Amino acid sequence: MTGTIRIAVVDDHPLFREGVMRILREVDGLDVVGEGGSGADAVRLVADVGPDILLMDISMPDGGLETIPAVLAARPGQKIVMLTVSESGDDVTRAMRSGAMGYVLKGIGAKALAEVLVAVAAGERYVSPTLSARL
Amino acid sequence: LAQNQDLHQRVQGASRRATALNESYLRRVGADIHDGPAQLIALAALRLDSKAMTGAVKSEEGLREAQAVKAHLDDAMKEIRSICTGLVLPHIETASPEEIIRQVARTHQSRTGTEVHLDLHDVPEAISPAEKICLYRFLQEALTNSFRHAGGKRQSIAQRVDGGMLVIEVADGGGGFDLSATRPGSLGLPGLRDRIESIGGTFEVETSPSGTRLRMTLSMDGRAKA
Amino acid sequence: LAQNQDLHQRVQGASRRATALNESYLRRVGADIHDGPAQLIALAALRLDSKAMTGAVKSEEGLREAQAVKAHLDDAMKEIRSICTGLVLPHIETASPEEIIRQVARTHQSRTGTEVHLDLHDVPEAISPAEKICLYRFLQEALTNSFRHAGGKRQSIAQRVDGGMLVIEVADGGGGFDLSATRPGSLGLPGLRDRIESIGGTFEVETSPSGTRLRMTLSMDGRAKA
Ligand SMILES: Nc1ncnc2c1ncn2[C@@H]1O[C@H](COP(=O)(O)OP(=O)(O)OP(=O)(O)O)[C@@H](O)[C@H]1O
Ligand SMILES: Nc1ncnc2c1ncn2[C@@H]1O[C@H](COP(=O)(O)OP(=O)(O)OP(=O)(O)O)[C@@H](O)[C@H]1O
Ligand SMILES: [K+]
Ligand SMILES: [Mg+2]
Ligand SMILES: [Mg+2]
Ligand SMILES: [Mg+2]
Repeated sequence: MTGTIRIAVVDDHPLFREGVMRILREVDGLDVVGEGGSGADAVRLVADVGPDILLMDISMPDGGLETIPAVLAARPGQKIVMLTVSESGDDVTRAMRSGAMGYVLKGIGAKALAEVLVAVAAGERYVSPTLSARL
Repeated sequence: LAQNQDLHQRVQGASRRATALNESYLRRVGADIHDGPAQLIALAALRLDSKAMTGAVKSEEGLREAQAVKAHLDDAMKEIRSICTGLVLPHIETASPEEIIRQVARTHQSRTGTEVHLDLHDVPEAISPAEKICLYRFLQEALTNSFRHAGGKRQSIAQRVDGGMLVIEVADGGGGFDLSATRPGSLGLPGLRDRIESIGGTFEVETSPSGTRLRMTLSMDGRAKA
Repeated sequence: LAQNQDLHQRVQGASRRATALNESYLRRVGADIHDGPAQLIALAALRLDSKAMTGAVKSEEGLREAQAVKAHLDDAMKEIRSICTGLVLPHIETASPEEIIRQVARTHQSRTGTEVHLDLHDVPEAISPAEKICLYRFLQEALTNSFRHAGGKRQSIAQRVDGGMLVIEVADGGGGFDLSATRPGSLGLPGLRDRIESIGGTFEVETSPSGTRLRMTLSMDGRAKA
């Protein structure tokens, strides 16, 4: 791995977002370069700071799924990982078809999340194991 | 006759309104759980595994204990997800009846690891939003019953148009049950009957030792067929 | 006339059944949350605090982290409790109307830190279980509204018997609201009206810039007074 993986975190739950940023900053090789609480924030962030990975909630203002195309339009090739409570097969399918690189269920531990982000930064796709059967 | 129709409409109106309020209320409960406890548990699970935490735990026993705590939180999240799934309707506003049928069948299959056979004919393109919700809840409850009470044996959904009526059936090849002796406190079948009749449909249960079939019928008056 | 009564009864029957199913369903959701995720979270919180865990954490930072995780779980439990409280009725089967009124007022006071003035006259000893549930939900929603939308100002519950009717009012001294322009998606007042009318009662709202008063009236036909 060359250099630090720069991550932007977008989630409308402030406490959860805060926690994600804290644990990611602890990990060697990861850094948090921006945060937001809505789809509009996400679009602005990718244009302004160009993170390696956008880590984004689904259930938030403007809707995470609806925001994927807007983000990719603003910054083609942007790597996006969804971090959500929703285990709906339709949400997974829609996220991956719209161009997300990863789909992770909330409840994941810090270590596993860091591993997913490193893998995605290296170009892999990732879907939580319990969900991949539904694709 | 006019008075009779009026009666009919008022009975349906009252019941439909109660059903709609119910549905909105459940949606709100689902959202409350999602926005509140679910986020906090997810946060706890995340931090439990953080470097600050695991790096500071110095004994084997301590690490095992932390893993056990994490496992409880995983289970709690799973249960919360499944409660919310039961409560909150997916977005079916723009889905056609056929899409709704296929979606419910798919979800049931992947959740239970069982098969659902489909036999769909002349599925109408458009039904009203109230009918969609009713269809969804009918399929969901009927399949859940087939899985819980009939071991998921030979589950099927059949759809056809018959004499101007839209007919949807969910059947299984389980052992059936005694209609006159259902468990007190069960809500599934009574709830379905109320729900379906409140939008002017009919609900029938056929059950025998060779299986159970639930039938919902809606009038197709002046509706376009696919 | 006979036909009219029949109509009236069928409308009420349909609506009451829907309301009762609703109430049972909510009770079950509450129980599911309580028996499932809540127990697991409580267990996780407990083990996080156990000797095996805390004894194994060797740094200040690690201990702080463990405490933070514990605090998230405690908050999750609090939220789950408050969601369940809203869903599940307490045991009011054996309570008299007066006890129900006092209980709801007490809970509201301690939860919000506001005052509820009581003015109770001739409270009947016995009302039906359906009426008790209705009374409880009426008081709960009315007080919640007074707290949320009227700052809890001059909250009161009044009860009297008037011309063979049992009359219960919840009032506040807030700024009132425009009845014709309530927020879409609000369920409280429409739900109450449905619920009360489904058991044959009446529901009225009086609101002005000097306050709001909700009134529920039930017939006392042939009921014993206290
Ligand atoms: N497909 C079926 N095969 C066999 N028995 C069934 C089937 N469907 C229902 N039953 C029986 O009828 C009873 C009532 O069904 P109902 O759906 O109303 O309640 P339930 O499934 O037990 O609980 P719930 O309220 O969660 O739906 C069940 O308890 C079961 O004994
Ligand atoms: N006591 C009150 N004082 C001032 N405004 C009120 C009062 N009660 C209700 N309102 C207004 O009427 C609206 C509708 O009330 P209602 O109880 O139906 O919905 P809600 O309280 O907003 O939400 P919920 O569905 O959770 O009850 C409120 O949003 C509020 O604007
Ligand atoms: K770092
Ligand atoms: Mg969110
Ligand atoms: Mg059932
Ligand atoms: Mg309200």
